Amino acid sequence: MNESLSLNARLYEQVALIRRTEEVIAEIYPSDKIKSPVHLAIGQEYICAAVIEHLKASDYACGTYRGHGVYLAKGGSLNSMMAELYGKSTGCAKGRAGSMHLVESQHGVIGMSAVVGTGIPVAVGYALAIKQKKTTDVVVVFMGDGATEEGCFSESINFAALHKLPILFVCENNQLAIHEPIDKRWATPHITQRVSTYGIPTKQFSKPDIFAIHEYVGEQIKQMRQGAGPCFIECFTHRWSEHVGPNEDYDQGYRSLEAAEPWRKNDVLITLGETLAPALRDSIDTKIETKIQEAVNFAEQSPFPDPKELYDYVYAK
Amino acid sequence: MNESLSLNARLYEQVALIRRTEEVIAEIYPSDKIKSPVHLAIGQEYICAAVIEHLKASDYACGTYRGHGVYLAKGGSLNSMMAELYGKSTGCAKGRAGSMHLVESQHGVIGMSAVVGTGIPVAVGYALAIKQKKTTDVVVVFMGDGATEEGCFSESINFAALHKLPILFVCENNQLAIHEPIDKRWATPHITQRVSTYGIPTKQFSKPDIFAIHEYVGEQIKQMRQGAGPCFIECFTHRWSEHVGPNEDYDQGYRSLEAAEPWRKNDVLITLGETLAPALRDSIDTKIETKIQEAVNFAEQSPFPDPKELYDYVYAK
Amino acid sequence: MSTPNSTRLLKYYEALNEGAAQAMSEDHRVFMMGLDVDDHKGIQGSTLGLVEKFGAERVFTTPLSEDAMTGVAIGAAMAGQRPIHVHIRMDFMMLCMNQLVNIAAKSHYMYGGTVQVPLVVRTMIGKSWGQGAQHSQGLHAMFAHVPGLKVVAPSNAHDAKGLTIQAVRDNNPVIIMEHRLLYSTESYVPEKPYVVEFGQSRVVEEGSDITIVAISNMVVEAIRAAELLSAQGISVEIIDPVTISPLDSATIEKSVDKTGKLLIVDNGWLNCGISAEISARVAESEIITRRVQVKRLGFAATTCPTTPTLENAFYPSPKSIAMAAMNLCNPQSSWEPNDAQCELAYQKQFKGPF
Amino acid sequence: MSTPNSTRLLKYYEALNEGAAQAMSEDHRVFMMGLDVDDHKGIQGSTLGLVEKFGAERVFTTPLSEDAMTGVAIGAAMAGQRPIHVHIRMDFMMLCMNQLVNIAAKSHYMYGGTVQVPLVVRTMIGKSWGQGAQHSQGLHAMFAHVPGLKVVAPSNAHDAKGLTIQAVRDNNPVIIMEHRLLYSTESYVPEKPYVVEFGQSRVVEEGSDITIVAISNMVVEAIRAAELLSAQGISVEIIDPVTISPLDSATIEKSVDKTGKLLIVDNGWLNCGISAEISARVAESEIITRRVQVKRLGFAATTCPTTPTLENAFYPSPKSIAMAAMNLCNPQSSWEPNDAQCELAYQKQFKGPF
Ligand SMILES: Cc1ncc(C[n+]2csc(CCOP(=O)(O)OP(=O)(O)O)c2C)c(N)n1
Ligand SMILES: Cc1ncc(C[n+]2csc(CCOP(=O)(O)OP(=O)(O)O)c2C)c(N)n1
Ligand SMILES: [Mg+2]
Ligand SMILES: [Mg+2]
Repeated sequence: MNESLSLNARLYEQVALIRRTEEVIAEIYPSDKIKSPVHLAIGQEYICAAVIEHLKASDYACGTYRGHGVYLAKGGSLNSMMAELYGKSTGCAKGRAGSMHLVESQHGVIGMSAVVGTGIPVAVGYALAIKQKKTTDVVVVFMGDGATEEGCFSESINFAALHKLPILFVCENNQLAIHEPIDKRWATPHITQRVSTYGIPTKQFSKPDIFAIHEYVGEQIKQMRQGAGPCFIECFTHRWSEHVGPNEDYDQGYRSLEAAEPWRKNDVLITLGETLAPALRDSIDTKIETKIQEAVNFAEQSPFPDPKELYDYVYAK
Repeated sequence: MNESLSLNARLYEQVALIRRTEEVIAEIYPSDKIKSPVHLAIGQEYICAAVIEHLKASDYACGTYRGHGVYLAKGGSLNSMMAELYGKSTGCAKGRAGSMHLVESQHGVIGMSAVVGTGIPVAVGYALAIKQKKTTDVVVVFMGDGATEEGCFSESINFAALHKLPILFVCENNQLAIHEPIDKRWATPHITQRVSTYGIPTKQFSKPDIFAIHEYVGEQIKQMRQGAGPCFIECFTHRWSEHVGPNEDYDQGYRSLEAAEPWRKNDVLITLGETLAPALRDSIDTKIETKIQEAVNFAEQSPFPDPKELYDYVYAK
Repeated sequence: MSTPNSTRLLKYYEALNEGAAQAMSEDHRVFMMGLDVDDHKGIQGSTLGLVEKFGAERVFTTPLSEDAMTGVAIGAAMAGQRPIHVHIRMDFMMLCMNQLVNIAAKSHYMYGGTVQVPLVVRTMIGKSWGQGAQHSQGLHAMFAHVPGLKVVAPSNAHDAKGLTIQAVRDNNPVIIMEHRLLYSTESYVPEKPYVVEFGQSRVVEEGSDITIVAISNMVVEAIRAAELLSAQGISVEIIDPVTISPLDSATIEKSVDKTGKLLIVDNGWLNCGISAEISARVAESEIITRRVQVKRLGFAATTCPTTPTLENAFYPSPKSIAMAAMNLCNPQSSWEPNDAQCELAYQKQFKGPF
Repeated sequence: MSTPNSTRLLKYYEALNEGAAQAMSEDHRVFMMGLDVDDHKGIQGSTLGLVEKFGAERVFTTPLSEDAMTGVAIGAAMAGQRPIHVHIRMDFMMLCMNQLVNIAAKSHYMYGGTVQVPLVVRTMIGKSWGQGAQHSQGLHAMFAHVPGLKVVAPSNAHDAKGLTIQAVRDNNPVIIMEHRLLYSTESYVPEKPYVVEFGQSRVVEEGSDITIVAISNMVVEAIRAAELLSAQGISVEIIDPVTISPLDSATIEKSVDKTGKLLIVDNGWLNCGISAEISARVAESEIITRRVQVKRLGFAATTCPTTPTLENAFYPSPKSIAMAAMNLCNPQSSWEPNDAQCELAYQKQFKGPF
């Protein structure tokens, strides 16, 4: 993240980097070079970009199997991520994780999990460790709407609120779990209200307003660093791609392109880009393309792990 | 339950039967004849008495390891329960369950579990079956305050509300889980408010008002039988005995007798008994003593299971 | 399978689907629940069309709440219904352990025979295309460890249907462990409802030199290995236990008494696995009169890695099976089948990633 | 245990307590959490006084949320702390399986060695006085099945302390399986911190006629059985694996190579249990040169009943162990120890119900 840029430019840079990276992943995907299920977050990137903009290097962020954006926004190396998707030994997990379990400990990227909801309490554990170590770091944990249905979500919120832990819970509510709409899963849409009964600040964002999210989160994280305890936000959003894989799937019948239109028309990449001077925007775009191309080259040229390494890392020494 | 009695007398009879049964269990306990951990609900009986008074034989009730009261109120045989505590083959589970896993299918007593919270979704499953069978039966499931901390509580409420299942959730909030006070476990005391965000009727009873509980539940169950969906009530209450075992334990330092006084002074057994004509009350009391003595005799005289039966009931035929 | 009198070829997922459909047609108490059972992909086709046929009351998705939903299925089963609860991966069943182990497995016994839990749990093992650590586990041993649960593992379409129907009819909790890579495999499947009985190991191929017991899709790999070995003059008897628990070990013991050599190939880890159990049964056998040589193969004792080079080394393959068998039969041999011969069955059929 | 140079007798629960206290003193990152660790009973004494000594920040109870609390402990461990998470019964760990199996066991591997999970989970097996189906399970096999987890089972006070300290120092998730009936047993326990190394089986008693491998409190029962057998002229070698996983089977194999007879007595079910694993290792042993007779004892293949008559038949006892051993050594023998000789150790010491 380039600190000399304006906020708009910094946010744009982040959203654009994530968007373009995932688009390139989708392009490469049919070649079968990426032998990993990929869950793209195209259209949703503005949330992690807005939130993570407030984090220091020593803070933590945890995403899900749909975690490319969180990984990149938190400062994870694009080269290592791309190599990981390719299953190469230069990957962030040396080829053992693929796209679903990204990690980069040096940059505070908490290891992500492909079992829905499991990352939530783990992230709370990081927040507990911060409290015990008495630093001012914070943790942000991202989750889908589906993840909030898992019991561990309620358990985690309660514990974090009880111990006033420095953690921000971010629910990216795209109204879908795979192909199942939210009204087949939630008795009511009142999750934000529900979480507020734990006595913590909460806020719902029903529009893709990156600045509103950015502002609210900034204030909350500042207070969190001073011991205010956890916070929860729910951001309505829209997933452009199929649940897993490189394509769009509005033709599959379980959702309509019409319903998607308000979201697609208000694509943050575009609305945010329009606030920048064209020259600045172009230079950012160009830099991003170069960076992504380098990462692809890096991944392609890196070696696969040697089968002899199979038994490495079963136990830590 | 004697239908010819007045409501007050019926409720008194139920509360007194449960109270006296548990007191007798406590008396016998030091003899080691009851080789089962017993969790007494002395002081809390009025809740299940008030609620279950509305249930028909074909309705269901599920308690916990602290379930003598639920079992008896729902019509479970006292003889079978006492024999079960003694580990006898005439017990309601033929000696395989002890006090913690009471069951009596003929009377709609759902099998109880000693793993906190696990009975909640199981009871919801009964309610789902009722809906599928299209009968007007209902289910009541009892749980402690501690059980609401388990993820399956939130999961169960959501599912029951989503499918409008005929189930009443009753939280007996005695502010304790074993010896741990509620403020070490709950971030806030707003559980009733939280559950109402699932879009179902809820009510909190902060006093031991058996008639208030009885009235509210009656109205709710009536609507439930007509398809209104689930309901949740939270009843503050007080556990007179130690968590497990026959004794009181105010001398153990984790709670005070002073704090207990308001509860013990307003003992429903006494306040309710005072509303009855002394002669009626005496006749109920006498009948209860006889019944309990018969059950103890039955238990004492029943045989233990033959060791050869060990392998019976591993698999259903 | 046991000479099915059918000439109709069906895919494994079609057979699962037909088994469920017939079970639901023949008993109105049967219903199906689970994440995504009613969407347009229908659990890789295995539930497709069921919601149209039986309605949303009997075929419905659930919230992401595996723990409570398992309890709900158990409660419904206790109340007289016959639920089929579907999980798209076995790994996610770790969220259901409390209900399955502490309630489903124990209720009939703990409640003195007064309660039954006729619950079916369908669950799938994933493999390949980077499914990795959390989408690949074969955890049948954990369930087989617990009295009161039954565990079956169809290795072909015929068994997929027959075991499904038997599982629904059984009055106990039954876990059906399916395998993603078997979904597109075909076998002869009768159209009428039929059952594959539990607790009967099947001799898939008769042979005299060595017994190979293989679990789930490892049956397919073992058949390929047996082809390779046959070319080397080694006659393999392949046994598919079909039911992991309760296990019919007598069939295995009889075979081992004949061959004197046993290779067990599991679709899971070895440590405290079903391969250990089979080995232990053989060691305690009252049928076997001779000294037996035993060897186990299964998942490497590591977490499953995503990258192909490591993943290939993680799983048993026709090659590693054949070589292990050869080593038991002829320890001096340095035979190694060539790679072209060893191409895995699934590599032709399965296109990932899920 | 290995001739501990101490003359101080300590009870098992005191040793657990001292081990935790010393581990916490020597490393400020160590903390303890779990239901009731800070109450006046202190997990049967094993955590008593720790909250006074180390404060409520480092010793605290939790909500009844085993699943999330396990995740929290894992996260804290990943972030550099060293949690000890306590469960009063192993049965309740079924609620933690997802976090333990899918996260704790896999993280170091799945994240390519960049993350460590130095988590200790203390858990207790219950027995007797009607604890029954859900307060009695020994589920170590499930954990041993999963690469990445370590499982240890102290059978005496000396090991209780040494394994606790080693578990805290280890950089992996370690499950310490304790036994309620061992809590009041005493052994010599050095005052200074010391470790019992993982992965080393211990020869508890040397003998020549038969090897008995016993797990957890079954070591105590096996010692009593060996006394009975010794009076019959049978010399028993007793081995306590100490570490269930990773298992040191070489020590067992060497003993079996000497005795030719192996009786494995587990504190859990047989099917896919550690007893099966030990038997399988022996069958595949490269150390053993002779034919071996093997027999397993453990929980009956039922749910644990509460009533004493059935419960007695559910568990292995000195009597059933001695008779099984005799049967291996001398199949013709009809010897049966008399009941007075067979009184169980715990019957003298343990007063229930919890
Ligand atoms: C515990 C568990 N159950 C089911 C699945 C299968 N699954 C993978 S992603 C997913 C949907 C999750 O939806 P949500 O949390 O809203 O996240 P989104 O994919 O929409 O970002 C499901 C059900 C899983 N991975 N883990
Ligand atoms: C899952 C689980 N965790 C822990 C325990 C140990 N335990 C038994 S009762 C109990 C307290 C439960 O408190 P609450 O739900 O309020 O019920 P109460 O005993 O007060 O009636 C605990 C923690 C258990 N039995 N099951
Ligand atoms: Mg979603
Ligand atoms: Mg309570």
